[in-house]
Amino acid sequence: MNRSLTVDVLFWCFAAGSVLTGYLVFRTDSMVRAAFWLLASFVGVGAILVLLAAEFLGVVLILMMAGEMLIMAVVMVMFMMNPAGLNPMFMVHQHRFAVAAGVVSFAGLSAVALTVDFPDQPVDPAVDATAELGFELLGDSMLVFQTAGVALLATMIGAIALASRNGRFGTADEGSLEPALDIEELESP
Amino acid sequence: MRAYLDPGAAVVSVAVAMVVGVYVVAVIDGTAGRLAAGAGRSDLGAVLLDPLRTVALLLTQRRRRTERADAPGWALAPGLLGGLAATGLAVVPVGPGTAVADPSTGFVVFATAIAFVMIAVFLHGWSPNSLFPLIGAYRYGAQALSLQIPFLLAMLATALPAESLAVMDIVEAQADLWNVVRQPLGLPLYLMVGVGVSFWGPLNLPDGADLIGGTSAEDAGTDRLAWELARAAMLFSIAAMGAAAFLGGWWGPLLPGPVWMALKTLFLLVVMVSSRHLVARVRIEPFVVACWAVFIPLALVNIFVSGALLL
Amino acid sequence: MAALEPLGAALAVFVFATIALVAIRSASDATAGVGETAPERVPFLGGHEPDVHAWSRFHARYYVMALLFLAFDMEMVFMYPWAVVFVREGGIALAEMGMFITILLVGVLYAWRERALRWA
Amino acid sequence: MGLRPAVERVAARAPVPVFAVAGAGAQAQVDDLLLQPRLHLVDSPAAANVLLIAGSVPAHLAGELARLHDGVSRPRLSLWWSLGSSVAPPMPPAVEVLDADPSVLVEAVVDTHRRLLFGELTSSPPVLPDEEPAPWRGIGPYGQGGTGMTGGVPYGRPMAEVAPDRDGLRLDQLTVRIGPFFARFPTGLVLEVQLQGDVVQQAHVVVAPEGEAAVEVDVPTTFRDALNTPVPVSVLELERARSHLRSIASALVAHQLPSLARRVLRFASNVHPDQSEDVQRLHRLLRRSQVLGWATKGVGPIPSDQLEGTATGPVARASGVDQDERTTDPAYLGLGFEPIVHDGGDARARMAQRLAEAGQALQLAGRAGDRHHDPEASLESPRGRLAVGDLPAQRLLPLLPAVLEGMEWGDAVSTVVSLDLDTDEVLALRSPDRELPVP
Amino acid sequence: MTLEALLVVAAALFAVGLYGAISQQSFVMLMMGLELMINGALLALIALWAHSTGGNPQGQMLAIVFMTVMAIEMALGFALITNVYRVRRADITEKLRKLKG
Repeated sequence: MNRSLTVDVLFWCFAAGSVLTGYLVFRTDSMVRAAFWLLASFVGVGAILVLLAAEFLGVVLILMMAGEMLIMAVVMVMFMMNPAGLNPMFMVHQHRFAVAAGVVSFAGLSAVALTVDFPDQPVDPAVDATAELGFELLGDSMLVFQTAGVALLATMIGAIALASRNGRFGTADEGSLEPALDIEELESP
Repeated sequence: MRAYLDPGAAVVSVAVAMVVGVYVVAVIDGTAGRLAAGAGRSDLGAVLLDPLRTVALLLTQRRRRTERADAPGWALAPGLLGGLAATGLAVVPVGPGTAVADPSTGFVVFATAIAFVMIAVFLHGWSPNSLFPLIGAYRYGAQALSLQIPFLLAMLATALPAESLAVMDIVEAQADLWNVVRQPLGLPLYLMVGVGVSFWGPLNLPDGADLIGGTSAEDAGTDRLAWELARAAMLFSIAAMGAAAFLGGWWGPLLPGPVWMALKTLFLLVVMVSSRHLVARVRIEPFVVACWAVFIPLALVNIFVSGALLL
Repeated sequence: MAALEPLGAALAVFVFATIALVAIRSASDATAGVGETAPERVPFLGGHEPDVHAWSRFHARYYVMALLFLAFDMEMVFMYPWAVVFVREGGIALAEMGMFITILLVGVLYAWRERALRWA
Repeated sequence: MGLRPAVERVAARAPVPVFAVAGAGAQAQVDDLLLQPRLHLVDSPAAANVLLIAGSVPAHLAGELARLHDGVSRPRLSLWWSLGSSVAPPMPPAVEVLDADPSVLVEAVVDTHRRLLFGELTSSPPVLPDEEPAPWRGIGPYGQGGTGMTGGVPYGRPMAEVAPDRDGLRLDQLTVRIGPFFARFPTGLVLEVQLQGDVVQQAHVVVAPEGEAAVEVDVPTTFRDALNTPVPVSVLELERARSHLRSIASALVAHQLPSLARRVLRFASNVHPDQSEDVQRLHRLLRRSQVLGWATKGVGPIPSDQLEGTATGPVARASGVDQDERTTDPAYLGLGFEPIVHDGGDARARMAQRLAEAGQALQLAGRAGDRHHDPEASLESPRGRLAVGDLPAQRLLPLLPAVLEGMEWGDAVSTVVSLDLDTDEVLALRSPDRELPVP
Repeated sequence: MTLEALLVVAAALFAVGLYGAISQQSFVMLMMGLELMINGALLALIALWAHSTGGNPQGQMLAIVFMTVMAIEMALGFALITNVYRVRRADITEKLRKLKG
């Protein structure tokens, strides 16, 4: 098997895999599975990025997503009723509208992709993309880099202040409402 | 051009290395256990053969599943852990220009394999739908999330002198001076975190004794076998990477490179494996705090000091 | 796309090892048989039966630490390319990353001070 | 020769995975099995092939024992090590070993396992009927037994309910009864625990309802004999040292150091009076391994004011309560006995206390000569004051709920282990008639 | 592996994510939809970077920014969910709307 064919086969496997697993996220009852399907979808995209010569970005995307999706699973299990899907459920609203929006956006974006004539300037495979990114980070995009640091700091402080109970302003749930006791009848498929 | 083997040869060589590595882990563990117990050293036969006999025994034990278990998840977890260990091992070069796979982002690939261990362990503990495995799974979540950043940082420091993320280049850059000398903080941090990532000994919190086996409490027969094999393989590949990243890989006088590599890996394995017989289980909550408040700052100090010395 | 082959080899190793261990896992089905009765499937709690499923809205006590991790872990994405060019860029690289990390460490310090790393 | 017989022949020579249940009068013998290289003591029945029932297990644990038996992996057999008990276990065992010699037991276990593998013995069938915990098949909209979002009994069990918690999040609370065969607890101890996540919200000890009868433990031990007959002080003190060392060994197992536990057990089984320096060495070893360090520091603190009029013995002295029956015991007069007291009151202090007392006991045993403890005088057992109808465990168990509240599960286990509860006493407290079957 | 094929795959991921984000009732599932949309956008970005910009490093920089945005979105999203759950005991969007009045 020649090389470009191998790359094509791998690409279509990863592409089909990531779209399929992305769809399965919304079709599984178990929250843990949903999070790990999403992780699989990201892994597929990461692999495609590697095929596209963005080797570092692809691998690092997969690396980052492992931790993020574990946290996703942990948080989903905390805040979803019936997190393991022991009772199958279908918690959706505006379902028809959502399907329509999905189809329309796919059609529209695909049409753009197929009709617009993008410039043909392939990346030079000999260039060390990771080093280029490093120079970019420390050179032209230095401000973006430092801004990201500040944004991350703000996120950390904001997240801690929001999520932990014992802030310096007293407990967070003071004067909180009683739980909504009625569980609405949910739409069945 | 980066070194690599074609897929068939890669699979065979990693499989052989893993089988040997897992067996060596079991033998070291048996020896260290007997030494720590102060028992006689004469039963060499038992040390060498008991691991193989236990494999046979687990093959005769019937597996079981629990009520309403997540069967695919349970099946996948040990496979995933073993696959990650194998991938980690594959990117470690054994000699100049000799590696199963030496991608230019080998370091990141290894880090990714390590990061996915938490997915494997979480899946393994979640799947049986049983209390103790579940607690173990969540505990490993806390442990792995706190360990990951010190781990990545300790490893990253070794990439500074090499100016590359390829493991081969990192070993090449240690021709004159091993990273263990250049960055004395790095190796202890790496080993501590390595023991934690492969949940061994004092950091075996997900499969701990207080959880009567934790994530593997409901495992019987080959379920348990696959999980233990994968765990030992993970320990082995972490030791191999430690030897490459900190102990100069194949560099060494007289002996050929791969032999040096094997000796250094063995040394790190002895250190990591025997921790199981020397140090008590740590408590998860203070450990998480220590990771963030002590180990991350230490790892950063390590990076910046060794970076400043490079300039 | 010069460097795809090594990653291909690593991928092959991953796939093979995963399949091999999944195969080992069911290797005993032939020798030891399969199947169990309902009481044999009960999760072990020391003799008593569980009253409810263990799968529940599990109160992970470290959720605040997890959020901290989400933000702090991003620094690794920046640090990898930085490490590659560090020697070539010299002092400026040290200074810029030092500033970035110092900013992030303030977040960790804040979390530590708020006792957000402890079990909730 | 086919592959399967070959595998079985090799497997027959492996250390046999045993789940051991220590019944009344068998705790020390079961602990010592850790020293047998041909047995592999496991914590979870799924990992075991042999269920070893040692001593006498009271009939009221029949249901739990049956469930434990069914949890053991196939091929499995149960084996009873009588240890002088005449009361057969509530579940008839396949093999009985009457000899108290551990090497005979090991032979029997290995042989049983070998014959099991070779098909000479058949794997014991499940004891409990093959019934789902609740009927669920075909019930509900999906046939899974559940209704709505969280209702019904999907797959036979209901789902957990939410409950308030200290951090203000109302998440699911799991109420579980852990024991009586939980490997880290003494046999018979059942903790009903309310868990949210891995934190114990509430715990209480399940004991038999208060009966009229006082708690009787007839299982003979050196200290229980001393309630009735004069026993040499040197024997008592050696036994005290042994008991403390065993307690430390089980704490070492709970802290994942079984190899060091083997070392301590070997020390305990050969202990003699001129070894108090070895105790010092052991202390250094435990400090280095952090068992007497961050593994137990600050875990399970019991303030001394909680102990007024309740606990005695090492648990109380580790919290700074200067109380020891030996100070008033005439047999100890002139031996230079001074109670050892630690402060801190946490698991580390309790372990250090026992270790120090073990060393002191060895010294006392060396100096005691032919003094005898008078049955009329009050008796300090290794776990505190012992009298007829007044058991140390009876005073220690009520401490658990308050201590365990809000604790992470691993710390909770360390705390229970650090209390060093006596199996015989716990079993007796659990018995409906507050008595143990006479062994 | 043409640019068109890549962009169609990216569009498919984006569309699935959009469907999820609109249709799901619970906050966390909604966030999963958002994540998938960012995933598609990331793929499109790198596809364009590789095929049409000649490997301009700013494209990679933008991808990193995307990842950072994803992490920030998740951290703040989860923190908000925790807070809303604690204060209002609401875990699906409708409940929040109901409780507003």
